[in-house]
Formats: sequence, C-alpha cells, structure tokens
Amino acid sequence: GDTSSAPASDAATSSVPPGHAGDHNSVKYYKGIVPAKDLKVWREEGTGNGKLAHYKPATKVDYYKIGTTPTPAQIAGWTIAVPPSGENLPAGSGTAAKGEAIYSTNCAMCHGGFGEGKNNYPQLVGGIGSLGTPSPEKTVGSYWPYATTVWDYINRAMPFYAPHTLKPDEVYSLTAYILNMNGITKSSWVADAKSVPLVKMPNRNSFNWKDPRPVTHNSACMKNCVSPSSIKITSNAATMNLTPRLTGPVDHMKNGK
Amino acid sequence: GDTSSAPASDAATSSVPPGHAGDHNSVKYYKGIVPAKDLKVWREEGTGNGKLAHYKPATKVDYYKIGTTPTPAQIAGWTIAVPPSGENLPAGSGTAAKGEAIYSTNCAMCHGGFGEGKNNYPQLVGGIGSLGTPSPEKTVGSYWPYATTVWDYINRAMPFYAPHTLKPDEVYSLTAYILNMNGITKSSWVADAKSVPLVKMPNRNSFNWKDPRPVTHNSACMKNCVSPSSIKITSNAATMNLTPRLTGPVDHMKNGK
Amino acid sequence: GATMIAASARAASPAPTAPPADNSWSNSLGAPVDARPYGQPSKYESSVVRRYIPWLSPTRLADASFTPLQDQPGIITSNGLFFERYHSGVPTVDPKEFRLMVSGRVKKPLLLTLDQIMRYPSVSRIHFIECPANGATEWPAAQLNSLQLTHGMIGCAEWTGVLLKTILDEAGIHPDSRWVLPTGSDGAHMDRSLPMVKCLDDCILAWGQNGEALRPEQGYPLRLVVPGWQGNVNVKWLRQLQVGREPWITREETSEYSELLGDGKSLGFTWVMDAKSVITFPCPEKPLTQGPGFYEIRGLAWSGRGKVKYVDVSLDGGVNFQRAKLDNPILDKCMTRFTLPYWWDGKPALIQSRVTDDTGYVQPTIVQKHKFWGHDPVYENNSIQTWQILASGEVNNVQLS
Amino acid sequence: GATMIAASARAASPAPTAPPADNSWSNSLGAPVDARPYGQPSKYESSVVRRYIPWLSPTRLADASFTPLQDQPGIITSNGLFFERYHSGVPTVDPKEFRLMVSGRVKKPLLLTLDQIMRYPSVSRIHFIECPANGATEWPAAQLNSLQLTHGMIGCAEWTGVLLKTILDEAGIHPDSRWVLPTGSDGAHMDRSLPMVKCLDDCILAWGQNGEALRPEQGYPLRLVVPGWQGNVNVKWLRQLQVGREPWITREETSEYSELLGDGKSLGFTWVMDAKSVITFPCPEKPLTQGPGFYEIRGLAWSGRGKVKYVDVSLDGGVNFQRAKLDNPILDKCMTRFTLPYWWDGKPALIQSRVTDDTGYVQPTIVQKHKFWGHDPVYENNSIQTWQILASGEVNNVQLS
Ligand code: HEC
Ligand code: HEC
Ligand SMILES: [Ca+2]
Ligand SMILES: [Ca+2]
Ligand SMILES: [Ca+2]
Ligand SMILES: [Ca+2]
Ligand SMILES: [Ca+2]
Ligand SMILES: [Ca+2]
Ligand SMILES: [Co+2]
Ligand SMILES: [Co+2]
Repeated sequence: GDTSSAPASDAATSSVPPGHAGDHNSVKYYKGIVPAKDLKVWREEGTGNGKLAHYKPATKVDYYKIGTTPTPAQIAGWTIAVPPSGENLPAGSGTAAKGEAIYSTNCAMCHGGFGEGKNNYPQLVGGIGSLGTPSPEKTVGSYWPYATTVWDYINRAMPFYAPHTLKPDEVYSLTAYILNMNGITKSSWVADAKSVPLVKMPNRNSFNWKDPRPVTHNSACMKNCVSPSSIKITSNAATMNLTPRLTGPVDHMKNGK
Repeated sequence: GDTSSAPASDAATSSVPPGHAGDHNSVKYYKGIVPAKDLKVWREEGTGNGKLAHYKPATKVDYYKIGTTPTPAQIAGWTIAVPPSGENLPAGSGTAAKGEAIYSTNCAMCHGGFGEGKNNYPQLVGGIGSLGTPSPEKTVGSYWPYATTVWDYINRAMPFYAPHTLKPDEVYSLTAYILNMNGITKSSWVADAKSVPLVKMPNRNSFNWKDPRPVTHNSACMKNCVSPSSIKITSNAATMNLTPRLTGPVDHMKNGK
Repeated sequence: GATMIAASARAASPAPTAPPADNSWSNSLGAPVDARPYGQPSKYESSVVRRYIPWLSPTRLADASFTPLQDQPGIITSNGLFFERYHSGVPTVDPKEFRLMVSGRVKKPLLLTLDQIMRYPSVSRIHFIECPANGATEWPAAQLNSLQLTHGMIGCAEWTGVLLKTILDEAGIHPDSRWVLPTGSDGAHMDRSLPMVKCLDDCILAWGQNGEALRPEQGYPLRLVVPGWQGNVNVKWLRQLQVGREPWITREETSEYSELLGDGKSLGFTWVMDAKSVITFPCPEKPLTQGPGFYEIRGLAWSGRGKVKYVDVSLDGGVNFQRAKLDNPILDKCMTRFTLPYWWDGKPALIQSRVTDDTGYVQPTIVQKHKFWGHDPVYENNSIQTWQILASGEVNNVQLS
Repeated sequence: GATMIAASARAASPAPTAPPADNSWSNSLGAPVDARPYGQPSKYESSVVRRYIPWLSPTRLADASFTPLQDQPGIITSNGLFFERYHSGVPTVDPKEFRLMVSGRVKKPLLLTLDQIMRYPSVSRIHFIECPANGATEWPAAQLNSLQLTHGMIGCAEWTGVLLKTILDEAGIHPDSRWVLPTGSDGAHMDRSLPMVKCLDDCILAWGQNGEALRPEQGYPLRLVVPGWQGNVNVKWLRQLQVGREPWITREETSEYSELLGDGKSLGFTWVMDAKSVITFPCPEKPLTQGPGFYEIRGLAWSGRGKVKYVDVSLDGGVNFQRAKLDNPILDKCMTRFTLPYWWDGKPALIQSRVTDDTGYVQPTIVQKHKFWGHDPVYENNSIQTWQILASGEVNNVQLS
C-alpha cells in the first residue's frame, strides 16, 4: 500500500542509478519516482509551455568577462540540493536505529520524543490519511511527496540552531528514523543514495503542480450587487481576544493568550 | 544719496501711514517705497501674469468643514511677517543708542562689536559700493533692499539661541543701531512703524525680481561638439585639500582644513 | 486706527489664547546637522513599528513581522518598516565574504563577488513583495482586529540590481535548462525552484532598496526579486543560482507554500500573487476619531499579474460600489494608492475595497474564495476585506456571509 | 562513476578551497523578528551617512548635510540619508501641539490640528527637492573631490499630503490674493513668499515621506513641497500660511537665495531648479577598482520644469556624446535614473552627463554658466559635471576650459 517502501524493482528501470551525480538532473531518472503527469507539468512550466523555444540571449556567453570560474570542488561543495531523482545525494548510509540516537540528542527537544511536536514546533510524525478530513494533519509522513526532500531539508536546515552541520551518514540515519516513525519504511531499511529516491511517500500523487487559476470569479458589479438583507456578519475579530496590543512597545503577549 | 534715510515726505503720499495693520498689504502703501518696476513684477508673478483670472476653486469656501476659526488675537500673535509696506509692524520705537547696549550683550559675541562678523558668523556692516567689484561684500547694509526685512529678521530669528524673544522696542533699537553702523540712518533717527518702511536702503534698486531664464544656452550636440585640443583642465579638486574624509565616521576636520 | 488695534493686540497679549503663537521649539535651537549622520523617525512615531503575532510560530527565528500599513502614507514602504519573514533568523552577512555561484546546466559557471555583480548592466524598478501567508489567520474567520496583522506581510520598494536574465545569458543556458534554484546563505539555506521563463523575464538580483543597500532583513547584500510572485521565492542572502532540467521539490515548495484544499489534494507552484486591495484608512488602528463629517477613504491595491486598473469601494457591505481615484504612478506589480471622499453620517457602516487588475481579474469575496480553496489553505487569501465602522467611529475586522 | 566523484569531493573536502561553501552565518541562527521593530542598515554600511563641509558655515545649526548619492542605487532617497538644510537646527515638534493657521487675505481663516489636516483629500507623488546651493562650492573652480559634497544637497521621495490648493480653496481666496507666505515653527521662523499660481498648481502640504511620517529633518510633522522649486521654499515644520497681495521680501529671499551677478545686480525669485544630471558611478567616492573591462556608467537626472527627456554621456570631455538608457518611471519633477555600458580600456578619460528636459532645455557647461551668472552667484549651479578617470581607476572632480 501507500505506506510501504517502494519495491526495489522501481530502481531497475533506469540504467544510471538514482543517487548519480553530475551537472544536471534528468527526466529519465524520474521513471518510477515522479508521476508522469507531474513530470509533464514540470517540463512545461519551466519554459512556459515552450515559450522559450526561440529565446535569444542578449549577449554571448561570458560577454562581460567578469568574475571567476568556480572549481569542481567549489561547485560540489556549494551544490547541496537533492531533487526527487536523488541526484547529488552523497555517499554514505544510515538506519533508523542509528537515527534514533542522533534524534534524541539533537531533535527531540523541539520535535518531541516521537516526532509529535512540542511547544508549537513542527510535528514530524502522523496524520497519514487525515488530509481530506476536516482536521488535516500535515507532517513529513502525511504530506511530503518525496523522501529526497526529507534528506535535503534535514541536511540544509537542521538541527535548527546549527544548520547544515550534520554528516551524510547522520542525515541518512535521521531520514530513516523519521520515515520509520511514520511507518513508511521498515526498521531494517537502509537509507542511502539509491534507496531514498525510491521511497514512495503516501502523498506523492496528491499534488497538482499546474496552477489552475483563476478559479475564483468575481465581477466588478457597481449597483445592487447583493441584497442588503442577505448581508450578515459571520465573524468579528473584536470578539476573538487574539490581537496583541497595537500601540506602544511591541506586545509579546506574555500575559495573554 | 543712496546711503541717507528716505525723506519724510515719502510717507505722506499715501493716506494710510506705513505701519498700518490689517489683513492685507496693499499696493498703494508701496508708493515711494518699492520701485514701480518691481511692484509690477510682483503683481504679475503672483498670478502668473493673469493666468489665475479665470481660476475656479474646486470646492466652496469651508466645504469640508474641518478645523476651527482662529481668533483675532491668535491671528495677530501668529502673524509676524513685515513686508516692505511696513504692514504689521507693532507699536513701539527705538534708537541706535539703545540698540548699542542690547547689541553688545546679545549680538556682539557672534557678529562682532562693530558688526564685522566673527568666526565665520555673518558680517552685518560694510560692503556698500562693493557689489559690482570682484570682491563683493554682501551685508545688511550693502545688500538688503528693504529695512523692514532687517526688523522682521531680527524679530523672528535673533538672537540665534533664543529666536523671537525680543520685545518690539528692542527690535526697533537694534534695527536703528545696525542701520546706523552702516551709515544708512543718523544716530538721532528713531525707528518705529512709520519710519522703518521709509528707509531707502542702498541696494533697493538692484534686484531683478523677474526670472530671466533661460539665459544659458547649450545644445544637445552628439558628435564633434568641441575640438579635442581645446579641452584643458582648468581646476582639479584633488589638488585643493578642501575635502573632508569621505569614509568612516563623519569628518569634522578638526585637525586640518 | 487699525494700526493701533493690531499692534496693541500683540503688545497686550504676547502669548495669545491657546494654542500659543509660539511653541517652545520656536524660541530655541534644534539639533545640528552632525547630530544624526543617519537619520531616524521622530520620537513621537515610536509606536510605528513592525509587530508580530506572538502565538503564531514556535520561535521568533522562523517567524514573520508585519508592516504597519495603517501608517504607510503612499506606495513606498519604509525600509525600517518592511515586513520580515525568514526561517532561521536574519544572518549578518559580510559583503567582503559574500560570493554568488552560478552553476548547474550552464555553459560557463561563475563565481562572483558583490563588487563584480555590481558591474553588470542594472535596472531599478518599484515592485511589491507579499508573503502568500498574508491574511492566513483570516481564512477561517475574522480573527485579528488589525490592518497591520491581517495585511502587513507586504512591502513595496524600489529595487536596484542586475536582471537575472543578464547573469543567465552570461553563464549561457542550454535549451533544456528549464529551472533555476536560487539558494540563500542563511541557516535555512532557503531555496525555491523557479521556471526559466520567469527568470528570463523580469527577475532582479537586487542590491539596492529605496535609496540604500538592501536591508539585512531583506537579504543584504543580495536578494532575488521575482516581481509579483509570492515573497518566499524572492530568495534573500543569495549564495547560489543552480540551473537544472527539473524542479527540486524543496521543503519550502511542499511542506510550506503549497495549498492543501478541502478534498485532500494540494496545489504546488502557485507562485503568482493575485490582485488584492485593502482600505488603510479607516481601519482598526485608525478609527474615525473626529465625529461625523468629511474623511478620505485611503487604501492600497496591487496585482502580481500586472497593473491595477480600477479600485471600487463599497460603503454598504458590497451592495453598491463607487470607483476610487488612483494616484500616479500606476506601475507593473507595484502598489497603487487609491482614495475616495467619504462624508460619514455617524452611522454604522461596512466598508470594502475591490480591485480589478489589467488582466480583468476581480478581487473575490472570502465566501467566493472558500468555494475552491477550502476553509484553511493557509496561503493566497486575497479576499475583499470588510471593515465595520461603529457609531463611535471605532473600526472592526469582520467577515460577511 | 560520476556518483563517486562528486560524492567523494563533498566527503573529502567538506570545506572546499576559498571561499568556503558555507559562511559562518550559514551554520547558525541570525536575529529574530522582534530584534528590530524598526530596522536599520547593515553594520557594514556604516560609512554610508550624510556628511557636511566643516569649513562652510559658522555653526552646525545653520548648515547643510549632504546625501551620499554615490550609494543611492535608484531614484528614491533613503529617509535616513536625505540631505538636511535649516537655519536654527531641527526642532522636536510635538504633533499634538502642532497647529497650522491659514490667515491673511482669505474668506475663512482656519486653525487646523494635524489630525484635521490629514482628513482632507490627499495625493502621493514622487518629487525631488534640491537646495539651490547644491554645487555652490564648485562655481569658482572644482573644489571638493566628492560626488556627495558637490551634488548631495538633493533628495527624492514619495511625498503624501494635501494639495495646498485644497486648503486655499477651503479658506477661499480673493482675486487679489496673489501671494502666500508659508512660515515654519522652527527658531528661524523660516518664511518664503510664493506666487499664488504655483500654490494652486502642484504644491503639497506633506505629512508622509517614503512610507512613514515625515522625518524631523524634513519638517515633521508637516512641510510644504513645492515641486521643482528650490529647496528652501519647501518650508518645514509649518505653522502658518499667510495669504497676501504682495510678497514679503523676507531675509531668505534677499540676503539668502538671491543671486548677485558680476555687474552688482541681483536676481530675486529664481525659484525653479533647472535641469541637471550627474554620473553617480564612477565618481570620486566610487573609483574603477577592478581594472580595465566592463563597467556600467550610472547616474541621476532631474528637472524642476518637467520630465527628463534625454541624458547624453560623453567619455571624451564633451567632444562626442552617446544617448543613455533611462529607467522607468520617468516622472514630473522627479529624479530619473540613467545608465550606459562602458568598456574601460584602462586609459585616462573625462566623463560627463548632460540632460535635456521636456521643455528642450539642455544642461550647460560651467563655462556657459559663468557668462551670465558671474563666477560666484552661490546658487543655481546646474552645470555639467566632469569626472576625470585616471589610469589607476581613481576619479577626480575637474573643470574644463
Ligand atoms: C531548536 C529547535 C529545533 C531543533 C533542535 C530541531 N528542529 Fe527541526 N524544526 C524546527 C523548526 C522551528 C522548524 C520549522 C522551521 C521553519 O519554519 O522553516 C523545524 C522543521 C523541521 C522539519 C520540517 C517540518 C515540516 O513539516 O516542514 C524537519 C523534517 C525537521 N525540523 C527535522 C529536524 C531534525 C531531524 C532535527 C535534529 C537533527 C531537528 N529538526 C532539530 C526546530 C528544531
Ligand atoms: C550665537 C550666535 C549669534 C548671536 C548671538 C546672534 N546672531 Fe545673528 N546670526 C547668527 C547666524 C548663525 C546667522 C545666520 C543664520 C542663517 O544662516 O540663516 C545670523 C544672521 C543674522 C542676520 C542676517 C545676516 C545676513 O546677512 O543674512 C542679522 C541681521 C543678525 N543675525 C542680527 C543679529 C542680532 C541683532 C543679534 C542680537 C539680538 C544677533 N544677530 C545675535 C548668529 C548669531
Ligand atoms: Ca554536492
Ligand atoms: Ca502681528
Ligand atoms: Ca508549516
Ligand atoms: Ca501559493
Ligand atoms: Ca548668507
Ligand atoms: Ca535661485
Ligand atoms: Co515665534
Ligand atoms: Co551550508
């Protein structure tokens, strides 16, 4: 079902394995990872449905001759983003067991021992199946369409107070642990450059990447647009007691809600 | 000549004496005070040579009904400007002798014992006849066209550290003293609402109040506008040693000029 | 005669009845020109500051502060009051250590210092930047009784810098270089995938903001300005522009800044900020304090799709509308100021503004918005704001059926 | 394979050769949203301040400070950097005590509080304000080696307020109400006579400046803006508008702000600021520090008579000119930004800009100016600026024959 890890056969459909590196990501590595309809939208959106086919640059490459050329080592060091293809994932691996130890030291104080969130810090676990209900719970498990994003975000931005300081093995382990807490991967699952892109996240198929707007239509009516008797006040912020004080020094609401 | 006070008969040409008060100044009080050509320019400039003859206000008077009506006492208190007609000059009088005492206590420390200026503070005396020379000296005596401006400016802005705190008699006296130091009025001259407008200042006739521009013509030439060999650098600020330091904290040039 | 009357009035009452002709500051000296080499607002304006919603975020370091639109007189937002939004605090970037890398699917990767970036051909344009979460609290109901906190995640400034197009042309893109990933050097390493078609259109790598260097909160020394698109894609404290074939599907375009609709489906990549307007006077912070009579209704309107064409104002909760006057200049993806004369009769009223942009799009009601977007998609609340004026002149934020 | 190369590069050198991929601020948290309710520039910009000419005036209280145009990226001047000019220091005006009186030859005199003034119909417009003494030191010769100190007595801002016309219509003028005397409440009680025709045209009683209340140095809480006219008539800290038949011939329109010509005659009432332009990059403060190659020449142009039509730039001391690109918006009596690509060959050069406004007036040379105005009329120096570029890239202020 949706909450199990993707079958290993998915990875076999492309000749270059996910987790490859290079100067580009490419559509062929997405087979079995990204839904075809989404891939199509991504390609169309990038060029505005081909609007750029006849694009002519104003100048030749390196026309102004300003700046230097970064070295391959510099490019590799700066390039940290990991797309759904898994491109740019580094060597290394990790497991939920190793992740648990790292998590309890570095993450639990904010995200809670079970990823349940604490003091309004984000909840990382749960909510799968809740999205269409009146009380949707958006978490890594329930909402995020790609596991590569989990790896990428932990790597770039966590732990909050010391972002981008974890080693690849640590990030793999934390990814494994959080996915496992969400019931998406088994505790025996090994996270590495090959396996992470292949994880089939529960909400993978629920994103529409094509902007459907305008979807809300109003008209610039000037006279008798609605019947006066139909106008009722449905809510009034003055009765809510949620507004901080708006004059004087900034209100931190320490003694209020 | 130019440096003597105006004949008393000038005042007799209008039925209401200079120093009259009211809600307006008026052309008839300027007779014998303002050169006719200047008065003409002033009238023309105000309306853009009659451009306003057909001006229609966007709204009726007091259309918005905002604010209050000032009392006559408020209007009198706020209205301090004295035009060349002498309108709005208060009751009171003063002499050079009285002015000297006030001046030495309140003014001399900046403007010098003889109005010669000190530490770059303005010189108030001298320069009469110098304006057309290569070293013109602009002072109250040499440059100012109307004695009413002397009264008005001392009243509104001096002494520098306590502006608009002098009593009318003190302002009359200081006016008399400064004019006398400049040799414009005699030491026996009494300054009051009638006499001040009638003083004929040496430079009264030398102002052109009508903007003659454009007076400087250039053309938007694009090619071979001047001969390259004619271009010589006539001055270079880098050699002048006048520029304060332009980075770091603001340079007060205490140690150099 | 007349002489004596006025003269004696002055002599007899040197300090006329209240208010006095002279204030204390009229009879003394003020501050010298070297007192404030960098000027500050009057001390009497100390209440005009950015404010935040204390219960909204777990930490002030991944939070937002709001522009006091009730005190913004025109279309330019003061740099000191420009709203803030970031995910790991405002970094203190040393411009000498700053580097921008252009890499990925380009013919000539580039590593640029700030001084080098400033040599390229530049442009200067006035655009608004709005966070798509502006008005987020107001999706389910009228919750905050404040213009600042319901609409203040927007600012409008003159941005000066290099067109992103210039740098992309310089690096040379391949026909399959379809997406660009700008990344910040802040702790969050904020990144958003941007379609090449927008990058080659009007995006600016900006170092200048309203007459000076970009402010720290706005990405000093270099940010991306993506005119008309949601705030977070205007990546700040830039460190890299990576060019690729496909988008990266980052956390900020999935977990954040996507809209979960009522049916459990989500919208990703809803970049453009739809047309919106709001009345900035009167508003909860600026009630009608002077009784019945003439006031001027004032407000701001903008569209991420182009120019403001009309603003219509209703004084009766949306039954009838009148066309407001627009102040020049009316610029692309820029705030436009509107005004309408208002004779207030002292009775309760429900006032609204409604913008139409030059694509013909008309700002919707919250009821219309709820139909497609569900009741709490967090982002994209560009609905018509209703202010309730009470007989007292007080103003409340309300929503109508 | 490829995987291992990139991966091992990252693993083997987590801190690649200089510059490192991560700066210190990328691995830590920055400042929170409640750190600066009113924002300030980066500490690295502390040199960007108003400066003055210490030897010019007897006291800092009747002096001027100058806008650092070399650091102004666009047409808007930062409020913190807007030049200062006043005659008795900056007063600290309490807006609650503030009153504006409209009196003299009007049908209904008015006494208005600030709150009352803010109720009238308003406008918001971007205009420059320039002191006529801008460039005064440069009349006799090139004296100051600085863009800031030769051209910085100008600023450009969005001003919001009531049209003076609205208040004059409200008070009701007589056909012979030909002049208006605005007076300030500062110690100087600054006053200037203004012709009614201008007062009924485009003058603004402004309370707003670039997104916030008027700054103290600019007349908080209310100043007059007289678009395109010399700075001093834009009276600050207003207390009174007096209407009369004739001008008052105040000290500021005789002793100050009149031009003594070579023949001993003087010009009074030369209010309009003629068209002017200046190259803001390169300039003495911003030399060419990166050797021969591409740079962009940037500058600002303006006219008190209307809009900027063209700016032409010479790279050879005025022999040949090229038309510069103008940035939008191009507004009435407002700064306009211009740019020109410049391939510097590393050789000395003399660069100039020359504006033409929409009246057809062409900015003159200093030699042309001297002919009519004499060698030191103090005011109205709108001459073409020449910057001398040395082989070192340094830039000097020079004058040419
Ligand atoms: C000091 C508090 C703190 C610590 C410790 C911390 N985080 Fe976070 N985490 C946050 C905050 C705050 C956010 C939301 C940031 C934002 O708004 O952009 C967040 C967001 C996340 C998210 C994204 C949640 C979502 O739904 O978008 C993930 C995943 C995450 N953290 C994982 C971790 C991991 C793994 C660690 C330990 C290595 C960790 N965090 C340590 C505060 C913390
Ligand atoms: C503390 C110094 C100081 C004192 C004391 C002082 N003044 Fe002045 N005075 C100035 C300064 C400074 C100016 C120029 C102000 C400006 O730039 O607008 C000035 C200008 C003047 C002028 C105009 C000069 C011109 O050419 O425009 C007159 C007249 C004058 N003062 C008279 C007086 C009188 C009379 C007193 C005493 C009652 C007085 N001053 C006391 C500093 C002083
Ligand atoms: Ca890498
Ligand atoms: Ca009076
Ligand atoms: Ca979230
Ligand atoms: Ca969106
Ligand atoms: Ca002088
Ligand atoms: Ca002049
Ligand atoms: Co006074
Ligand atoms: Co990093």
